[in-house]
Amino acid sequence: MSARPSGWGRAGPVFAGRNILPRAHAPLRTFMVAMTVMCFLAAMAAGGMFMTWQAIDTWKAGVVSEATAQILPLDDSPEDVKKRVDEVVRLLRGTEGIRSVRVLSMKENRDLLKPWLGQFGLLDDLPVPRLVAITLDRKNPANIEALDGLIRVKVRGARVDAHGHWVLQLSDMARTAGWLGVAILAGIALAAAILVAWAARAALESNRETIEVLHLVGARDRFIARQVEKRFLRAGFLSALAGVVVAFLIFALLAFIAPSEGIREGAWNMLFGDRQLALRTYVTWAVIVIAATTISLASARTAVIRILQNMFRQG
Amino acid sequence: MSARPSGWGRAGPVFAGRNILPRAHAPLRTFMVAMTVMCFLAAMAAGGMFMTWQAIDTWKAGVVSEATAQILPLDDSPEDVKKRVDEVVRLLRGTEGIRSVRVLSMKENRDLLKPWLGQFGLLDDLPVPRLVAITLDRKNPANIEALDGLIRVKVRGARVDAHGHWVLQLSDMARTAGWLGVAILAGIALAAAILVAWAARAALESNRETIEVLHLVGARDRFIARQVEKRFLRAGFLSALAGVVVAFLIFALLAFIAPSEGIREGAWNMLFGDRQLALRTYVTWAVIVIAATTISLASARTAVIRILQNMFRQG
Amino acid sequence: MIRFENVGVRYGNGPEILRDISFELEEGGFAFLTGPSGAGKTTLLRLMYLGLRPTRGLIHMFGEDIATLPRRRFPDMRRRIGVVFQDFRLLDHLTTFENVALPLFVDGKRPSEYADDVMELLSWVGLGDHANAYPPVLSGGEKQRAAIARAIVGKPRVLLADEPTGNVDPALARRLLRLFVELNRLGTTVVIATHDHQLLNAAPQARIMTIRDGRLTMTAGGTP
Amino acid sequence: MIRFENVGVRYGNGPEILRDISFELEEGGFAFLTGPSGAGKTTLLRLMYLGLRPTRGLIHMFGEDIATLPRRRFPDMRRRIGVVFQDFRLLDHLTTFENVALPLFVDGKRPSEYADDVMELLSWVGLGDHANAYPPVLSGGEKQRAAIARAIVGKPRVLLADEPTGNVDPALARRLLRLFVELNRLGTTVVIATHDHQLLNAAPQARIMTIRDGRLTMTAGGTP
Ligand SMILES: Nc1ncnc2c1ncn2[C@@H]1O[C@H](COP(=O)(O)OP(=O)(O)OP(=O)(O)O)[C@@H](O)[C@H]1O
Ligand SMILES: Nc1ncnc2c1ncn2[C@@H]1O[C@H](COP(=O)(O)OP(=O)(O)OP(=O)(O)O)[C@@H](O)[C@H]1O
Ligand SMILES: [Mg+2]
Ligand SMILES: [Mg+2]
Repeated sequence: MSARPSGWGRAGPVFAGRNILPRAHAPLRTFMVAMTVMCFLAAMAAGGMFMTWQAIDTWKAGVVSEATAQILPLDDSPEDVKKRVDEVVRLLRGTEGIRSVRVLSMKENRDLLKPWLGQFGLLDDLPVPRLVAITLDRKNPANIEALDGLIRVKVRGARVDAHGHWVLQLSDMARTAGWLGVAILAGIALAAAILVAWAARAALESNRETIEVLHLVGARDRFIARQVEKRFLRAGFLSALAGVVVAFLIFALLAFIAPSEGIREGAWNMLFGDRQLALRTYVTWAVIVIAATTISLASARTAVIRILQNMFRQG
Repeated sequence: MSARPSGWGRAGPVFAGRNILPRAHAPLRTFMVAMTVMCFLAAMAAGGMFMTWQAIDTWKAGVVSEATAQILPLDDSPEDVKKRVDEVVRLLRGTEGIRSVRVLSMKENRDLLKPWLGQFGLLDDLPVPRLVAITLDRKNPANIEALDGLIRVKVRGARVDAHGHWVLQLSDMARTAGWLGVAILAGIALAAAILVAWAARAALESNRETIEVLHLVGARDRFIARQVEKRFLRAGFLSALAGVVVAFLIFALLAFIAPSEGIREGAWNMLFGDRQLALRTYVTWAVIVIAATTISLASARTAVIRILQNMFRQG
Repeated sequence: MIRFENVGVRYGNGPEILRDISFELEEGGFAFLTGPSGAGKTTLLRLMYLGLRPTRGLIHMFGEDIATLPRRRFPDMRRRIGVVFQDFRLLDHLTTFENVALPLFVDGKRPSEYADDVMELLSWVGLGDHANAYPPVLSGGEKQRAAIARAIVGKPRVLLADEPTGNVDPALARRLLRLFVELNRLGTTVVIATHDHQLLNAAPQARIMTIRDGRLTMTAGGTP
Repeated sequence: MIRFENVGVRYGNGPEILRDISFELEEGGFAFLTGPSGAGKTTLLRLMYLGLRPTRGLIHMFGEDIATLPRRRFPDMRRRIGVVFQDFRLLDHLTTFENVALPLFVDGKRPSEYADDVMELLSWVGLGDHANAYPPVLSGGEKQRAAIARAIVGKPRVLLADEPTGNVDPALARRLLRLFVELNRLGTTVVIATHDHQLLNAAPQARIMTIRDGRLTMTAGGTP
């Protein structure tokens, strides 16, 4: 009458796997699905947070690694200005820690000033300073202040500026985004913890009958607790791992086929690229799996102890 | 021997609530917790998405609603320039759709130009244009092009610019953030759907014995399905609602005590402020509750039909 | 009323539990079903209450072939059959009263209509004091009596009872048998699977069906 | 061996099921426990297997007062007591073999040590062919025999059997009773709760304890 297949066909009279809790029944499977889904969400949130952080870092690094040299027109003839510009470029090229130097064309200069000076024909006549865009070597950037001192001395009317103003603003933004990511991750982790603890407890509750019978035939509490732990360790760990692996696969897919170059690169760096970034990702994911498994184990263990202690008190 | 309290004390011989599935047992409670947690996450994701969208909109609107009037120094004396600036301000103040007009001080002017013109004492001497910051009325902004034409004609060497360049960039960013929010929401919704469907199925599976007995004493499939639906409609709806209410409370708390003014305002607008925004939020949340309940109902219904059809086939 | 023709049953790929069972039980008949433990008594009863389809053979009940009966007709058929299961099959989350009233409840009757009848029946089987108790706190014999009460509360046209007195004392067993005999006198066809030889002796008019090695033999017996 | 002194039991706020129960059962004794359904036989057995604490009174088993026994000593005590539950309490997800071997398994013994013993016992109770079957597919009598096998497989010093022959035919019941008598001869104290008067007659040396209205009376009987 039961849906269970008729019990013939098992080979030997042994305890399969030597674990005497039911292998898989609906509540345990629900627990496993909950573990998978919640660990998946947590792993996605952590990965997304890291990718956002990294995007901000990249942007920040881009801004930080840029500087500008300005050469004032003073009262020189255009040719003299050009000479001074060439001199600055020569000096910059000879400095360590600078990756590239580029003289902005007159048009670029004008475009940059347009928001403030307007699209007047006048700009052509105004003595605007010439700008040189400098890209620093990110790993070993040149010291901007020293450079500024040098250039000031060597070339009349020239100086070097870092984009310090922007960096400050971006740091603020990055900090906000960072905290937001942590908050999201914390929220999901909390939700996951509640759900997983509950599901583990429920899965165990539905084994109450089995636990009672084990107790009645003389099993020690330690033995029963060990059986429960074995079952939940295995079921919980594998399910949590499955969730994280799915998240990994999705990010891996993003690393290859995301439409945006930035996302592709971010996912790639997070998973396979920069050793430190990848390590951080994998450690966090491992922590998620371990934490989820631990929570479910602890929840199941507490439940089994409560069942054992409340058993046979009265009625 | 069972933990169930001894069965004395119920008053009358009636079917409590006239629903003959167990009121609350572990798998059903797990289903309810799953509904609550997942609907909470989905509601938080939706709310967060709306708040982000709104923040971007506000920012965008801020940029859109700003414009600048420039008055070139030409060859006038400082007094003449001042007169022309006053004339522009007078004209602007007389225009509908402009909320405020502010003449930037010389220092502000210089600060704005600094990144390009450097911190040279020279700026004092350079004939830089005077800037007037214009804030448009968001609801009914003035037509910038018409204004530009007017000002050009009325005041020598003056013009008005919108910050069109930024708007384009921001639109891109907003679109990206929008899609990201939708993707996150979709991911959480999918995870929620899987988990909730599974939990409903499992909760029903654990009622298999009850369903079999009901069938055996002559209950029609329709009757059993209705009992199941009643139970899951109630349990699922209330749990989903609880999750959304918790999300509401968190956003309401944010609206009052968030440390950032922007978040406070965003949460306030989303919940109680702008009628259209609030409507969008509540409709989305209602959709979450309805969708979750529907999914769990459908899942339970499918499961009950499968149980009924597979019953008593053979052995 | 109930007619088996060459019915055979095997579970999965196991041996044939019932082989070539053929018999007919007239309307209003009373039969005991005996045989050693594991002979197939419960299996035979399951065939009769549509709990199992035979591997082969024909089963007619109420003039219909139940092997070809569509599923949607099952509830109607079931409402004419009362069953006492060997393992009781009470619902743990319902009170004894609710368990016993279940067939009436699923039939759409209102508690106010049947409350008195159910309480009277509960008193008759000695469960008057336990109407509000849940099955997990009932004694073995009390559960069995609740199962019996549930089976007969709807005044079924066929009553199938599987070992209905295994957990009660002889005096109570005779009292319960009287209930079955009374029901039979009102027209219900009764089949009782039992090991209790004293019960067999207490209803001498009944036919006795014996299963042994998968085959059924039947004493002539007399209808009342 | 087992000594009750003024033991009383009530469930929750219900009436007192057992009142002032006092008796002593010597080591190696054999007793039947009878009484009408719902009298409190199962309740009395639960007291003996530590399944229920008495509301009042003293219970000594193996020379210890079990009312004050700390929880952690329960498993040791339980391993010396074999119980056949009225509702069997087999684990549905284990095979019959595994169910029967459970007491040995939780005792830390290895399957290779006990496999032969368990199979022999299963054959003795007629379940040799069903060692690999799961309880849900066993017949009522087969489940009962599996429960009996599980209770005696550990050669307990006390055997408590609650209605152990309610679902088997008289011949098999006598065979199972022989098993209990044999065990008793080897030194096990046996208490069997039953309604089966034929079983009572089949073991004339046993003492008979009768519960009625919460009170216990005991025939003298002779130890074997
Ligand atoms: N679902 C099933 N799958 C496989 N075998 C089964 C199933 N149900 C019963 N059996 C087997 O069929 C045989 C007959 O079982 P059945 O329950 O009909 O016996 P029974 O005559 O009622 O015995 P008892 O008097 O012990 O209740 C038994 O050997 C049993 O193991
Ligand atoms: N957990 C419980 N809570 C409340 N009442 C209970 C509980 N268990 C048993 N009872 C009641 O106690 C009384 C004695 O029950 P018990 O099971 O001991 O009877 P019994 O002698 O074994 O009967 P039977 O022969 O029918 O098995 C019964 O009336 C029963 O309803
Ligand atoms: Mg049977
Ligand atoms: Mg009992």
